[in-house]
Amino acid sequence: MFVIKYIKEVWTAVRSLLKGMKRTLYYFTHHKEIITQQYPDNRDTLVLPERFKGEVVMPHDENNEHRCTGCQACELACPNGTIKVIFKNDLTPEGKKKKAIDKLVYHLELCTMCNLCIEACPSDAIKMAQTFEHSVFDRNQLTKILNKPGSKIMEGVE
Amino acid sequence: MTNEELKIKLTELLPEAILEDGEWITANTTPAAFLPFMHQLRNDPSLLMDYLFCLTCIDFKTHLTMVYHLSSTSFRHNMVVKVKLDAAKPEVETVSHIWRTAEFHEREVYELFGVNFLHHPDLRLLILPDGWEGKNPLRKDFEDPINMIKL
Amino acid sequence: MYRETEVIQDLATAGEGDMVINVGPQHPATHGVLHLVITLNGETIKKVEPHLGYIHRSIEKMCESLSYRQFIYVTSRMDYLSAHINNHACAMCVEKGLQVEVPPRAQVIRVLMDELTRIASHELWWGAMAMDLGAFTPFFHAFRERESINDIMEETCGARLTMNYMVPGGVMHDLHPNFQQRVKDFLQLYKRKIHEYDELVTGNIIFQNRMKNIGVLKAEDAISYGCSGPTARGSGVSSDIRKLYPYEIYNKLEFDEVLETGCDSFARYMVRIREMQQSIRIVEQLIDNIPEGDFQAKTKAVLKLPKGEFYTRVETARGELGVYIVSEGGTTPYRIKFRSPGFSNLSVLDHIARGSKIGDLVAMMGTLDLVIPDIDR
Amino acid sequence: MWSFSGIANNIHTWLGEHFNATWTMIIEMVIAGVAVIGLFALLGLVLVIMERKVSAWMQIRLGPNRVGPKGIFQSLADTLKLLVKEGMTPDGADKLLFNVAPFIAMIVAMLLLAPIAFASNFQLWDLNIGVLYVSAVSSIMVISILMAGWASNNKYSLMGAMRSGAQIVSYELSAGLSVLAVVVMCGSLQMSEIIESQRNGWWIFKGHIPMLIAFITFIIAVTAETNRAPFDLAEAESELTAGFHTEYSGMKFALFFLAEYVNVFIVCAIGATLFLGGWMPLHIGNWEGFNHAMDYIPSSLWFFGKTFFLIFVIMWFRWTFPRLRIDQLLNLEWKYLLPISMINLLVVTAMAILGWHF
Repeated sequence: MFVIKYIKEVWTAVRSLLKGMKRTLYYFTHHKEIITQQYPDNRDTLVLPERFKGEVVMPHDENNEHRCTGCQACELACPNGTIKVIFKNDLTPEGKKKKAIDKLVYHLELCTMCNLCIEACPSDAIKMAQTFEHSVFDRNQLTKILNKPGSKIMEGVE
Repeated sequence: MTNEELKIKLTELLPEAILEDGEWITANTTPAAFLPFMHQLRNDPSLLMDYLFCLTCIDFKTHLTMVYHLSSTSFRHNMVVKVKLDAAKPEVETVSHIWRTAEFHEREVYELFGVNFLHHPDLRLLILPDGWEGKNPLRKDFEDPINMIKL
Repeated sequence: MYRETEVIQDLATAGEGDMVINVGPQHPATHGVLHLVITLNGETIKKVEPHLGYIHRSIEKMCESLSYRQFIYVTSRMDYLSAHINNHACAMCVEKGLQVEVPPRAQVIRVLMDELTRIASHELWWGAMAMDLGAFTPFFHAFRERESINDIMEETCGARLTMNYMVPGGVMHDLHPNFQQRVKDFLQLYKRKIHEYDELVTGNIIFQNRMKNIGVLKAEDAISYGCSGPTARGSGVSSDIRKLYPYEIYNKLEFDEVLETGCDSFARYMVRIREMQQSIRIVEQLIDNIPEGDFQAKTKAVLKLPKGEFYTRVETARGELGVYIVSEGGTTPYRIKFRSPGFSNLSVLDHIARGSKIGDLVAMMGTLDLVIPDIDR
Repeated sequence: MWSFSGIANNIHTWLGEHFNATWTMIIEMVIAGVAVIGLFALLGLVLVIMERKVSAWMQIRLGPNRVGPKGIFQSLADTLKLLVKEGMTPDGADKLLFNVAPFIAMIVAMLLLAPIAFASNFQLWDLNIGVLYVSAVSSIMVISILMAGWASNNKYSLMGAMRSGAQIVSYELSAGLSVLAVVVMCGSLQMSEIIESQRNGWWIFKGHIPMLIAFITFIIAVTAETNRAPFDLAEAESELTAGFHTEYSGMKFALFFLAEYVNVFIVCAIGATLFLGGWMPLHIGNWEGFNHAMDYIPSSLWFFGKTFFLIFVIMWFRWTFPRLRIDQLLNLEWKYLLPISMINLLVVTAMAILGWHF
């Protein structure tokens, strides 16, 4: 009795080990199951989902116009002080002074990609881009000005 | 036990405690009456508050308030106990021998708020490094000119 | 943190033939910057003393200066493996103060995301647990399933780890059109691979011998130490907030609270393995029944909570997370306290580790499923 | 036909024609030494890349695939890196012991290569106590580990070394007993005779179940003796960071690393020699045609094939199983393996006396 129990014990133990070995052997011989992505090599085919939060950008149309009114909603919404809006005074065609953005400064190094600024923006002037390779050698390059030089606000955006 | 029943029971136990309604019954007590009250809460057969799920402190500038969230794993009722402490010399009896979890939480409160827990078995800094004794980061009047990041 | 004076003190209290050894803050078994000072006699542990603070960011203080919309993103950085659930707790607490009704669609989305996060978290735990015991292969196998969840998250929420998807009043975006299909694909993958978990780890005789009757945590100790989640449920303590104090739509769902009465490491292990299946069950119930409607309730641009105190409890992958907001009526919380599950679960380590071997300590830390930023906050 | 023994004989005749006997001896020794070192380096490179590939495929990864075609030069690049790295000696370390330990590990591994027959008639030193020599010399290995652990002045290293000491000393017993099973069967300690006795069939087939048990015990014991997972308690990276070689870096670490792999090769070579017939091709009873066909495969290929199969098995263990705990490890030895192999040895002795084998 004791011997049978002992042998049974050893057998179940060995069987459990063999089961595991069978599983690893299966993967050893089935290379199709490999899921590694060879990242820098597959850059061309790499597709990121359109909602991926990589960095904040300000889309401009072909006339170099953006939709930012300078309402500072994004600046207020940002938890880290990532966005700073700097104003200038523009002249409207009628000759009146009008407040417009000079620079929309964006500190990528402070940004946590929380998407709150995009949510806060009333005129959809900024959006998240899908870039993610942000490393640079100089930290200053991470401070970006989102509006392009010479750009102005689109017609009809208030 | 529902909140109403709990309220009646608590009035029996501690007449001088001020009870507040809310999602959970809140019992306000004083440092002097605190420890016997907590013992009763833990051991009374109709209460059996054996699960201390949150222990924290709030700095109201004029005074500190210790907040104990209690629950019973047998009856599933919850309640809150609050103790008002003097801001200049905050002292309260430890409850770590009633609920073991309080030992860690009290150490945390000790260093972040400077509350002195009397008879605590091992009241040392848990999180902060050397040289932070006496400086209590979560107090409202705390100023750290070196490590503070101003945006 | 560990102070120089304590080194001398520890050496002085150590007995004849004892050895004081530092595990961490940089150590492969602590999964982060946890620092344990262990007093050893040979291989036997006499005392374990955790020292914290190496990744303490004082999130509670930070939140005091952030508005009710802003502070939620910080909480993803606490228990980063159940980021959704942390955000959920915070959003719920703010909603409680604002008395906002969350639309049914948002509720379902939130629960779906919570359960997917729970699965992903347990997957990672399973792999890391096996790696603590010296088996490397399961770690990579676990990542295969976890990765597909992360891809789903990336598509809908825009990030893989720190999503900041839950906002007061609902969720930030609607579900991605592909979401349902991809979740179904994941469920298929999971069902095809789940038996491998048993073959590789659970059934393995070495693993079972390493886990059974190790790190015994009795039910009354689990309660006294404030343990929650799988750690408490492994000791037979019913502590699933989803069942006891249901939030969102959990009271309408069919799932079981997983309880094991073994009280040892293996019981805690089995709780998590079985909990994954319960989460799969919840996801299966919901994935075809997402109601149409708004994904976000209308809220004001600037949120102001009335004066008062608000406490919400949710069940994260590690246990009970409590969010306690004290409001003075302003736009920022006056005081915020996160009752993190890991902090209480860690405090029990000394109690269960005494008298066992150093190899078991690693296994026990694995079954407690410690996430250090959650403990330090 | 091309063979190792042919090359060796050619060199020997050529040297005999040009030098006197003493010089021939000296030059042959130098050649042998260089060959051993070369083999060492080669084995290190091959086994490291093999281990990495095996582990990668079992873990549904690709493994190294950048350096050279399919990544075969990866371990060469790693060696280069280790060579140019600074070999640090910690401040509190016992300098002499600390620096000597890796070399002892190396020397032991080198000494062990001597009695191994790589092909038919190709052996460095066919001494008549070959098996005894191997089990005796391999015991020195533990000294280098203890030395490294003690001299590092690191608690983790010391614990790793102590674990390793307990482990190697215990597992030597069952390894020795299972080796004895073969020795009892063929009645000789000499490697060449053991191989010769397997001309009509390998011991694992000839010796019925007791020999199979001896073989399994041997594999388990040598896995433990070489500190390989699931018995890698001396290193146990999740518990002791790196065990006895925590403080080693650069080439000194590489020597330990190399010695570990060469030890694996050696124990597998010995296992192949004792149980699987060494360089002896697979012969089955009276199947003349089959046996003849098998003889056409070069003997060196047979030897390395068997050895690498065993190495693969040991690697397979490593990438499948969790680690044992120290008390379980000793339990396994003293409560299971040792009694089993002792009884098994008795059975084998009875079989040998009664002639119950082919």
